[in-house]
Amino acid sequence: MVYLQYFCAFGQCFIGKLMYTDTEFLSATTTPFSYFPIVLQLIAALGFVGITMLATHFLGPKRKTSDKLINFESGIEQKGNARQPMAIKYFLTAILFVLFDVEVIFFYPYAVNFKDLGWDGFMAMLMFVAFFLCGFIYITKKGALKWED
Amino acid sequence: MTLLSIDWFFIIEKVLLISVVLVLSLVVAMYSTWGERKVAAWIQDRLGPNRAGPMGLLQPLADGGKLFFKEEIIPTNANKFLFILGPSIAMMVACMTSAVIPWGDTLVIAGHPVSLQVADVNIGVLFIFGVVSMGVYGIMIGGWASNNKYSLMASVRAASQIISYELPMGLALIALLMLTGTLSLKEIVEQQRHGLWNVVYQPLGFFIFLICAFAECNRTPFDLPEAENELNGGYHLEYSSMKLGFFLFAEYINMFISSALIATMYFGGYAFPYMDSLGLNPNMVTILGFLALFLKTLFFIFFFMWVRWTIPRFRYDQLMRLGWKVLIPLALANMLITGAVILARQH
Amino acid sequence: MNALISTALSGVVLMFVGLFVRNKQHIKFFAIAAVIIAFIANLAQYPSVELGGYVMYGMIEVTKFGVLFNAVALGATLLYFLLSGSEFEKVGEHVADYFALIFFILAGISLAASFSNLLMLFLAIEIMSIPQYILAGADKKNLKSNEASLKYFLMGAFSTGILLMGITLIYGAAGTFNITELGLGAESVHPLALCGIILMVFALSFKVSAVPFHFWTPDVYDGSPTVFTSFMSTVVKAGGFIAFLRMFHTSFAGGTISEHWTLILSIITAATLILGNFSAVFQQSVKRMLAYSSIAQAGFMLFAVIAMNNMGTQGVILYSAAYSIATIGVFAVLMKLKDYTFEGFNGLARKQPLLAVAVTIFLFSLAGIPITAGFFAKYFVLSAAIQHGHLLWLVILAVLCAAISVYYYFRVIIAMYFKQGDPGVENITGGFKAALILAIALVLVLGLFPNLLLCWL
Amino acid sequence: MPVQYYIFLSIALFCIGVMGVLMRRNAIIIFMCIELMLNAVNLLMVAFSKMWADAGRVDAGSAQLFVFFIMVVAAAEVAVGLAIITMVYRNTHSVDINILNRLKN
Amino acid sequence: MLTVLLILIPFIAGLIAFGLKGSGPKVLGMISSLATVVIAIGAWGRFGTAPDSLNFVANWIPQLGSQFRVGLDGMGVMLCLLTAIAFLLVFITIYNRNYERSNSFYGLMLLSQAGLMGVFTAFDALQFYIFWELALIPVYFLCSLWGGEKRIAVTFKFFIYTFLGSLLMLVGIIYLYFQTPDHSFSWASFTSMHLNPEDQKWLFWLFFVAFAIKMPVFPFHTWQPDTYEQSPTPVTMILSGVMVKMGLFAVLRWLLPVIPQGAAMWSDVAIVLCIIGIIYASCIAMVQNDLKRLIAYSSIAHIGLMCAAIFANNEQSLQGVMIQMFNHGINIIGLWIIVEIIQQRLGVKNLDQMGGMAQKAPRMAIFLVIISLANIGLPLTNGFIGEFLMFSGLFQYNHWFMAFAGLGIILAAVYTLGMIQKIIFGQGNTLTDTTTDLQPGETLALSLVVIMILVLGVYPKPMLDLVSSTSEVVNKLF
Repeated sequence: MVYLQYFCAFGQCFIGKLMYTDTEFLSATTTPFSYFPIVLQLIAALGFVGITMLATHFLGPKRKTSDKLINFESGIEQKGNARQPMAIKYFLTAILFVLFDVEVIFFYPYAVNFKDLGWDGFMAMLMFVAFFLCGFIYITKKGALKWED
Repeated sequence: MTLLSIDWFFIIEKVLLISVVLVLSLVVAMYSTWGERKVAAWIQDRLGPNRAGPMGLLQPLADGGKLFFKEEIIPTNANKFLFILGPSIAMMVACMTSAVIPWGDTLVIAGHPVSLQVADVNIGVLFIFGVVSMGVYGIMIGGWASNNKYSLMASVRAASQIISYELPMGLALIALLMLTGTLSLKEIVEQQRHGLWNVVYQPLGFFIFLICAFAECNRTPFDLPEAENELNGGYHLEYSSMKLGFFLFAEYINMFISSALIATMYFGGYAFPYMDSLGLNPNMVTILGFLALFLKTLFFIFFFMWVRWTIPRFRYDQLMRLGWKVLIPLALANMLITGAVILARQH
Repeated sequence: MNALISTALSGVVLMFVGLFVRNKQHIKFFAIAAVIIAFIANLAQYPSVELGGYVMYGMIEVTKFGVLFNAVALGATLLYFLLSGSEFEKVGEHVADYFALIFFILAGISLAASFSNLLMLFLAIEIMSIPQYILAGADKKNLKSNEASLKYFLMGAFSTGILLMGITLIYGAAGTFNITELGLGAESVHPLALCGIILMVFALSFKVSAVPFHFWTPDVYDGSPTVFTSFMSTVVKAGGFIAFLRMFHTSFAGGTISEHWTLILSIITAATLILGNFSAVFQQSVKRMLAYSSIAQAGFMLFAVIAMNNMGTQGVILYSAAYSIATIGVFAVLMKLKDYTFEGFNGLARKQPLLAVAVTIFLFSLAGIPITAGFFAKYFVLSAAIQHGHLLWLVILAVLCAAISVYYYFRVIIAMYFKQGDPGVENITGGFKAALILAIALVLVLGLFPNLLLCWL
Repeated sequence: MPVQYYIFLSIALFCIGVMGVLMRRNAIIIFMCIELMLNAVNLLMVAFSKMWADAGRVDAGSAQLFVFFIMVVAAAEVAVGLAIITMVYRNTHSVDINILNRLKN
Repeated sequence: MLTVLLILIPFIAGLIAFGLKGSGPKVLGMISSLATVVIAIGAWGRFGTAPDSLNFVANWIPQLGSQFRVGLDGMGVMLCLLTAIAFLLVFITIYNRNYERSNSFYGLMLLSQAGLMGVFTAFDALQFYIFWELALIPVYFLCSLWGGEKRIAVTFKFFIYTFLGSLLMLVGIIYLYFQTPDHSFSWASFTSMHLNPEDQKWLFWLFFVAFAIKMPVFPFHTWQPDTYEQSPTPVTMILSGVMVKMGLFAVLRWLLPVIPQGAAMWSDVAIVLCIIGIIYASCIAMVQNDLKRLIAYSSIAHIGLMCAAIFANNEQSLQGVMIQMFNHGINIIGLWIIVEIIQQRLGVKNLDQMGGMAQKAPRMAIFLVIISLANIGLPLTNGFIGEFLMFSGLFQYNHWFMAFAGLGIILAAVYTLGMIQKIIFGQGNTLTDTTTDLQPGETLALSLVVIMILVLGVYPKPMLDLVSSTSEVVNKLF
């Protein structure tokens, strides 16, 4: 029942708001509408990319031969599928990135509020960095970052 | 008739601005190729392009036109959809980054204030981060879709490299954020306008950021993904026509945007010394500010090229070691020292 | 709180120990020492909470109950290390990492025992779960282990998503994450919260493998390396229950709506009991039987959650202790055998009388036969349900299921004592025997004097 | 924008995620669907945070904090999950969960 | 303290026995059982002079309000005595046997004795439950380890039956516990609380099913013949001589006084079940060829009668039941001793293969006849007085019930005499010709049985005095 109400409200708001995009919303930096220009730019970029892609598709000549459509392997005959498992190192790097990157995420709100938090916050962050370093040293020692072998 | 209450002026203004920015990016990118060759020639003591137009100035146009009219080849083994998606994403991302960079202060045209920033969002830095990290998808998808061993290898390398250098980049930025206390690029510039440039406070941070910017743009000495002597041209090996063009363009646009970003964040952006004490018309100041930013950006683009023709390419393990074992600890230390110093000065 | 800190730090320390210490025996000793330290640190906190818990930043509430449960979990882990610590080496190379992961799980458990904020609940459950995904797949070359790991991961992550949606919807309705302020058992509940609660109950049921959210359990327990199954199906499961219990007793109790939750949960309980027990009957492998039996035992522990009374709280502590010790013991012996089927136990009583006696006593405890800890465990949870007043049908059902459980537990005893055979048994060390005797003693002592544990509450 | 929009969007995303988990057979896609669920939750959480902040609750920021934790945990899950999927792929050369039925008796 | 000793001695002896070798366990068992007999007799003496000294209370689980509370009333003394004597008789009978792993055998026997003693002395419901279970487990192992061919399945069935029953009882106990005003498990609290009749209605069944399985009463009896048949005979002696009394005892101690209205409501149903059991078991016994099964069925019939008498709810019948518990225990043990002897001599259980034993083993034949007659309840044997009291109690309750139950007596006479005839009279065959007569140990055991039969048959007063106080209490509370 409540959802039905929500649905109606949704419908009303949808019609109302989208039609009525006011300058007030558009110029303020704190509302979702401050992203509106970004949407415009996205549309522009999409349009540019799409049109160019289409244009080149029709502009270029088309003389397809089977040899031409084979993957280039320095002139020797193609062997097997390219999509083989890669060295696990790359994968490990990716995973480590994910892990460390989210730790970096935590620095952002801290950095923005850093002056208000003062030394207490700094100490907490120091602890956090210590854990960060623990992980970092651990993976280093484990040889996760060794590419030489 | 609610439609009429839309602020058409605002929209037109933004559309114009966006078009200008995009065209500017493209033109700068195009002429970067020319610049690159000229700089290379200059460094290597040769002439560089000089046939098309005066000083070869029409060379980029010729190159662009050629790309448009080249045959479009999609290998049979490739995944067609992804094959097209890859360069598209790369280009899209390159075009999106410029949205939050403040190209200048506010112009006043016919009583309307016109900001020279497409969108002043309060999380500008995060936006750039978010969009830039999308770039790796373009490369990865492109490399994967080609179904070519070299391409795949290159794209995996590129992905690894880009994400690896994103960490120190983020950490370096955090030190900057501690200083500025805001994520809005506009405010960062405004702060520098009234004080010293951030590079003074953050030399190490700037240095780390710069190195990471090189890596993010796959520029030499970190251009492993397209190391032609190892990988026959890298992730865009199978590409031709404008799809190849997109990859190349994207790289140059990225270089441009990176330079602009470095200038904005560390070198005062559109601010230039004494800009508020010259006593000029505000619009004039704004235009001068834009020019200042443009000059700074051009300098960094030049710097990119200068480095390219000066420093040899890293080996992959050296690259990764530099990223993980040198830059990350350095950036962390930079962050902590910055924090401690700021707090100490506060009291 | 001490337990949380000490286990988390121990985990980190053990990771590094693995880097610098090559001898696997030494790593084991490190782990044992660490768990003892954590145990003592945890108990050291007891005097400060004896007169009432204290709250930290509205996130964690340290209570006597939490401290006691941590003591049980840490004690059971200690026993587990003593009994099965040397089995870690057989799984793979990274022994120290396995130990470290177990310590992280323990940190999650101690968080689960003392959260007072939904954020901490979420973190507790995740900290408990994620290391388990890794442990389940620790035997990297074994396809069964791989599958267990993948299945566990996908299911676990899925249930996490559901849990989070539940939490979010509840937050949307209540505006707070503090479990004491949610008041989900009140006279009327916001419709958003209704959906949230149901999602949450489902997700938590998932984590404690209650029917019908149990389907991952047998496969995962069967596929995982046995030494980790032993831990996962005991201490960790108890940790899940403690989270469930805290959530239910603090937020869902009191008020007319709470009866509906009780009803939902009692249906889940009934299903868990019936399915767990009946499926266990048909298993051929003891390991798999124990997996199903853990589902069945979960049914009993759910009583403590439903009942929402003091008896239930005591019951879940006792049940955790009894169930953990007994199951860890059975698994420890199982790991010494070559053949995990029932036939593998044939004639064990002749060949290794001590092992046979130990298994018998542990199984008695699991079946709930007096003078073993399991009896009082069952006693308390059944009492809790009877005290609740409206659950007598469930109690009778539980009793019938307990009788069924005797069937499959006794199959092992029958195999050991009454059948002829020559079971392949690995070398039994004196230390193992001593630990086994310790476990037997614990089971019997708790079976005679449950108040030794409960007097702390 | 009213919070209902966000509720509907999130629920829709969440349901897409759930259906994906239940219907797809490729481990990676299931995994992506799970991430979709988590992101739906994140979105909703932030929306609710805003809602309660507008309603005058001073502690509404805690929901945004929650989102951070969800992200972190999701990252941890990604790390573990991808590792597991890779491991399975290396052993079976497939990530189809249907062929993983060895444990069923 | 005497009461505690009754439990402790067999318990400790049992534990020690596991560690002994050779004939050690045998001797230990003998000593321990003799000691328990002496203590039981001592307790009897004390009961006359200072009954309170038999009670012992110690704190156990204060949180639950459960105490270690043992004590003896008349019925308790009598049953403890029966238990002690039964084990003594068993140990005497099997003294010459050599069991494989005899240490375990004796250990388990003694442990089961400890459990039984605990059941009969418990005055705390939780403790009662625990001993109830504990008495069962050693028996389970005894049957499964030393029993007949089908022992594993059969004893398993037996175990699950009784375990299920006792779990139901546990539910009942917990429920009652919450009803007691002082949250205590003590017998006094249980009997003094006021339960509403609605609750009593279903609580009765929780308890009755548990006890009925143990006794066993139709239709819960199906485990019994199989188990008796498959168990090693010494264990069967304990099962049928003492363990089934646990059920009767429990009804008298924990059902009637605690749930009086429930019992009153359902007593007709219970009695009807019992009578069906009597007639059904007797009929099967008549056509039974297997000696052990025959006696098993006869036991069902007898227990059925006792159970029916309990629910007849008057003092006479209660008194009758109580002394019959003792007497039936003695008689049936006597019978089983003879069965054990026959089985050991002949190696078969089929009655058709027997005959003419009177010539070969005259002493045994005499014993058999006396015990059988006692079992039927002939005057001047101990069986008579109990049966007489029960029948008169049942008669007071309802004529028809008495009439049907009386049918059981007649049928009992038929199959018992038939059995005697088949065993000791008629033509001997090659198998029976090899039989030898009783050995000294066996003679001693049987003599003890027969002496008790005769003495109690002629002079039952001490027994009646012993149980009268208890039956009064039960009747009053009922």
